[in-house]
Amino acid sequence: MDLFFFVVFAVVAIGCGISVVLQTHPISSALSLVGVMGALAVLYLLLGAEFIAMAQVIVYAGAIMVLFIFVIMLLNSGGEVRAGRSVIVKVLGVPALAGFVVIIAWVFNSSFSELAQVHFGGFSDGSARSVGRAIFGPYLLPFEVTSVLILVAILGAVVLARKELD
Amino acid sequence: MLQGGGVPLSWVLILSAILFSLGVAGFLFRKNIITVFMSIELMLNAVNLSFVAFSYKLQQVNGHIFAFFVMVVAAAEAAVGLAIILTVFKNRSSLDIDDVSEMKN
Amino acid sequence: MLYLWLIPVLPLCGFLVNGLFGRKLPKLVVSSIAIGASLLSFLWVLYILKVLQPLDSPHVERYFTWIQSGEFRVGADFAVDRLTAIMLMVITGVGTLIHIYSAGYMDHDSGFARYFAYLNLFMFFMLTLVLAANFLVLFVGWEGVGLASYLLIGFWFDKKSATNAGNKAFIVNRIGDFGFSLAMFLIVVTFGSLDFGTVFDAAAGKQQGVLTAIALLLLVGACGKSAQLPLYVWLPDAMEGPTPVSALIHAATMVTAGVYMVARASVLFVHSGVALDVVAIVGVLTAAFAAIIGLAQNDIKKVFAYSTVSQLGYMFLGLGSGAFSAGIYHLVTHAFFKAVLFLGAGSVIHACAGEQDMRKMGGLRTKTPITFGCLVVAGLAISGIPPFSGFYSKDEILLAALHHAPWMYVVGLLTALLTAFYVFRAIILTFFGQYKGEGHPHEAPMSMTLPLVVLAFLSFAGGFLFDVPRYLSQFFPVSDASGQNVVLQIVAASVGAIGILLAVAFYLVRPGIPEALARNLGGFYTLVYNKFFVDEIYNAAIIQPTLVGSRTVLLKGVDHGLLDRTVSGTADTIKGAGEVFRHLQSGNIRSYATWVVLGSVFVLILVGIGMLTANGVIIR
Amino acid sequence: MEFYVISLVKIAVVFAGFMTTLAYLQWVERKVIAHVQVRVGPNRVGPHGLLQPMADIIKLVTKEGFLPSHVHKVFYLLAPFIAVSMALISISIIPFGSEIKVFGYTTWMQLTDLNVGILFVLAISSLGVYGIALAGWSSNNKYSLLGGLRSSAQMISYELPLSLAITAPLLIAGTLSLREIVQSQGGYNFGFLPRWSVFTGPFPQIFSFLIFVIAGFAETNRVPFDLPEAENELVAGFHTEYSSMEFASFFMAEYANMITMTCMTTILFLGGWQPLFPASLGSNYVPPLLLFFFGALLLFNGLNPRRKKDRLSLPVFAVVFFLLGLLFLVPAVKPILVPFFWFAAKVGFLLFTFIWIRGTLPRFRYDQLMGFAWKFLFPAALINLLITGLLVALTAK
Repeated sequence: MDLFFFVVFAVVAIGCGISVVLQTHPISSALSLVGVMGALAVLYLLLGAEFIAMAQVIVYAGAIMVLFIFVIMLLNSGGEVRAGRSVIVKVLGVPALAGFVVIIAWVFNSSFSELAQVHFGGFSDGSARSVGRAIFGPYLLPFEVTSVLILVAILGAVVLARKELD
Repeated sequence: MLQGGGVPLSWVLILSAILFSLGVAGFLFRKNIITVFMSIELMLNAVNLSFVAFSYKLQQVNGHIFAFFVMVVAAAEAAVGLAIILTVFKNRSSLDIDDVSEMKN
Repeated sequence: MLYLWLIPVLPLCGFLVNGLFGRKLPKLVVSSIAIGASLLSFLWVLYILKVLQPLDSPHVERYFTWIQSGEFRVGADFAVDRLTAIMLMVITGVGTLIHIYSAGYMDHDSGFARYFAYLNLFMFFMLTLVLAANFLVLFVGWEGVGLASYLLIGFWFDKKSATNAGNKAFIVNRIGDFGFSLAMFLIVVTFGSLDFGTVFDAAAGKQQGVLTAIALLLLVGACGKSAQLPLYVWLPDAMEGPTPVSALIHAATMVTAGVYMVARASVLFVHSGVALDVVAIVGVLTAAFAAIIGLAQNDIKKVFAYSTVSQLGYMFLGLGSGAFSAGIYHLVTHAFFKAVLFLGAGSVIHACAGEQDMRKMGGLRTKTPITFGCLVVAGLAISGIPPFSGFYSKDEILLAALHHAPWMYVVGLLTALLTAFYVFRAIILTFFGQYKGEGHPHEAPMSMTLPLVVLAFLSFAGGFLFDVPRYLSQFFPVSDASGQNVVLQIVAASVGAIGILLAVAFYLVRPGIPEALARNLGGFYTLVYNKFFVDEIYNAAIIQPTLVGSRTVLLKGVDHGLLDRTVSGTADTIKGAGEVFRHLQSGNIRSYATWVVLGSVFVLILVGIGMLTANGVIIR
Repeated sequence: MEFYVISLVKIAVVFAGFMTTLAYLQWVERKVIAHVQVRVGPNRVGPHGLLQPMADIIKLVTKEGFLPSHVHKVFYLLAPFIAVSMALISISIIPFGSEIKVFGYTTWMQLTDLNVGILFVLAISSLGVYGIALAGWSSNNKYSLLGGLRSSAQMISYELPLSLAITAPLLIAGTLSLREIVQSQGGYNFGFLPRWSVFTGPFPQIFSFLIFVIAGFAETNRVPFDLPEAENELVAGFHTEYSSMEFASFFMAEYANMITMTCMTTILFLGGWQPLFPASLGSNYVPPLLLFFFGALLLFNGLNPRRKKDRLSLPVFAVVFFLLGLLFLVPAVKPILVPFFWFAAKVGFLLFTFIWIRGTLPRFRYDQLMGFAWKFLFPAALINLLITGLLVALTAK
């Protein structure tokens, strides 16, 4: 059962990921990305990360990607022209990536014994309660710092947006 | 090899690797700033997946925390980055990443 | 938890408030904040001591780990034992009184808020110093008081001499602090900890050489802070600061930090007998030396400064001769009467509109009666006339000195004589005869006279009110000669009396004598008058060589020759490399990304190879 | 196996009930608005227009699905689907009542209970934005685009006060599972005052209740926040181009969102299925009595009717009501129906408020809307959260 779910959603994720890269129109890429995120959220549930799964949907799909789609709609620039890429990218990029995937797959396969199996419910500590305890316990300082980061980000966004007004 | 219909952890990690390299590919091959940006988000997601997978492997919640922080950072990044993209588009009505090359002599 | 941290933090708050907003606030608010802060911490001290009765074992509070590396841990820990208790009482009590005094003294000064901010800052660091439960925290306070004293000596920074004096104090103290830090390193190496408790418990086991080294290095620090030979030179110049500062920092509290530290580390000193002797010798020499110089000074504050130095020498003598409690005892009483002397001098100067030269004063007896009375009391106290406080402590010290080494006892007696002499010389020159200066001297305001009176009373009664030696008896092993020796007491008292009488004879009855003396032993007089040319000697022997050396060797040789050449050479190399590598800088983000990817793939390949060699499995 | 069967049955029941509610909610709305505006409202199809919804559905389904030439087809067709599905999903975790026994099977009147239920609802509702945004954009029409941008901006802005308002009662309940939240609101203070989080807790959640409801209005794009379909400015907003079934699905989505929102309000603030006063004071007899009363009323009106056909229809309704009331007295079904009645009563009241306000209030201006969200609701929710958290922390054992 777990395997079935995993395979299904892994395929979905990869498919959407590919279409993120291949779609010419930003909106399509954005929606495919949302698809990836949804699939990942399900996989998180499979891995017992309820809170993270929900946060994934709320934050990524619900907030960040909506922002993206917003901007895309506002600018409403059509699909991109496929032309002129830097030589290095063309020559080295693809083989490098292929090599990357292959090698890392091999590394993982050989370094993680087959015994390490993932079952649904195999990890029950991902509830909002335990995550919260962790965040407000050992990780309190980083958490506060990120809040500062967010504040800075907000200010920056406001400033940038204000600039275009006048 | 797959007793009990379980999923080998390595598969999850490989999935995250594939997604990551897809993100890299997008970053390399796309010219539209927004798409490039989205590819970065894709990479972040892939990393999150491996975080969560490892915290399943280690039976600790810490990985989740890292994923959480990654999301927060991604949110901040998206806010600022999109604002920048907006201004860029205002200044030179184009989203082609190669047009933004004043710094290049 | 008794919130020990409140004691230092209260003044700190005062410092922050006054330092940040003082300029905006009216003077009344500023002064009341500062005074209130130190008064509150005084009350808090009282409360804590009342709770901790009878304080047989030290009360330690650990707040947080400051430094942690492996086994070695330094915490921000405070501790209170009887020794600390005494210091706390003196610092906060006298400190509060001097705060009140300052409110009157500095009233017309423009830097009112700044002054009180510094004063509170000093209180904070001093309290940290005495509360510290390990050497490092003590060192923090140690450096902090150094800073505060620097700021306050150079308080009137528009006066060149003041800033110079501040720098001098700071630099001279550096030497001492250097010794102190070396001592701390040695302690860490030897004991693996800086906590007083652990160090002192383990001290017995260590061999003598190391302990001696540690103790001597500590002594160097103490000499710097407590103005002992040969590092005393900064203290007289420190009189450039406002007089209350001289009273608080350079007489009552900070300069006694060295004494406190030696007493605190008494275990180490005792275990290495040599160090203890060195302490005694340094002390007695300083005492005599400073006293002699004090004879010939005409600046009233300078006189008292040198007497401070010599009294500190006395304390060291007490410590060195094994009577630590006696040293602390003298520390307490000295805090009282020396504070009075300085504050009195302050109000005299206040009365004479900033005049400090005694030869231009005189006849103030009628004009400033209260000051006069207080100064006389303090004078009697410092001369060791029973039953004034100075008598008891001095007597204890002399007793210990006698048992330790008779010649020290003799020198101590002579010093006592001289002390009595020059103190009363100062008093007489100031208050008797007729007024030689211009302007209309007037008694100081209430806010200044009140602390004077209180402190005067303390310096009268302090001796038999607080029997410090008995309070510390279980803390320091009382030296075998604790029994009151009537003969010695009479001797000591009479010596003081003789000194006073001499002063009266010289300057009141037959004012001709001093000039005659000065003429007869002219060479010696000039020598003394110029403070044995110590500053000049230092200047010639240390400062000039240093300057010259750094100008020639360091600047020309090392800096220009070596460093610059290396730096520019590196720069050239890098430039050359840049010429090669700048072609990677295509300015195309995605080509950069490609390089990154290639790099990571390369790393991955390495990992893979590593795994092949490690046949297969990394994580299980 | 049994589990799957039960779940399927439950799904069927809930879905059917929900769909009917949707259809009739719209009928109710038209009726209520009509009476607010002193009209009669739909009364042709069936008695009192009771069959109007059916007629509408048939009309919408049988209409030609017209696809404009200038739209982005995929997204144009995807949008209504997203909208309606996101609106319907969150029903699956809403507890309509307490645990029940049917034919020996014990189960909950709830499809499933997630222990991150609230987050789930938030996530789904935040996904609902896509439907509208896509619809607005893919219609390739400036009115639609503006409407879509507006409404998605509005929904995102109002997500924050909404979430913050949710957080406060969560602090009191101490759980994210909807079922446990409702259970935590059981019991009564002083024997009669229910422990709903509006009334009790260390800090009564009345403010967050109001904030939540207001934000709910905005989330569902209802008057006074219905700028997306501000007729006088942008025709029909994001669904200008849509017709037939697609249009219907947007319509459904709006009403489904309304119901979800009211259900959430009930669960979070009004104690879900918990009765208004304890059974010891006879709360179990409220539903039958109410039904009997209305039945009697109908009967009376039926006996001396204002219009001719009422002579027939009203007594029939009366009989139906009486039967329902009797049903409430049957001990076998009583434990099933009574909690559900209370839940439904609260939801119904809230829905009525929605409609009522639509009949009453004028529309905001866009900048006013945003200003209201960011300058008033958001800080207010924050302060409320702060106070609540403080009190909870202080009163915690």
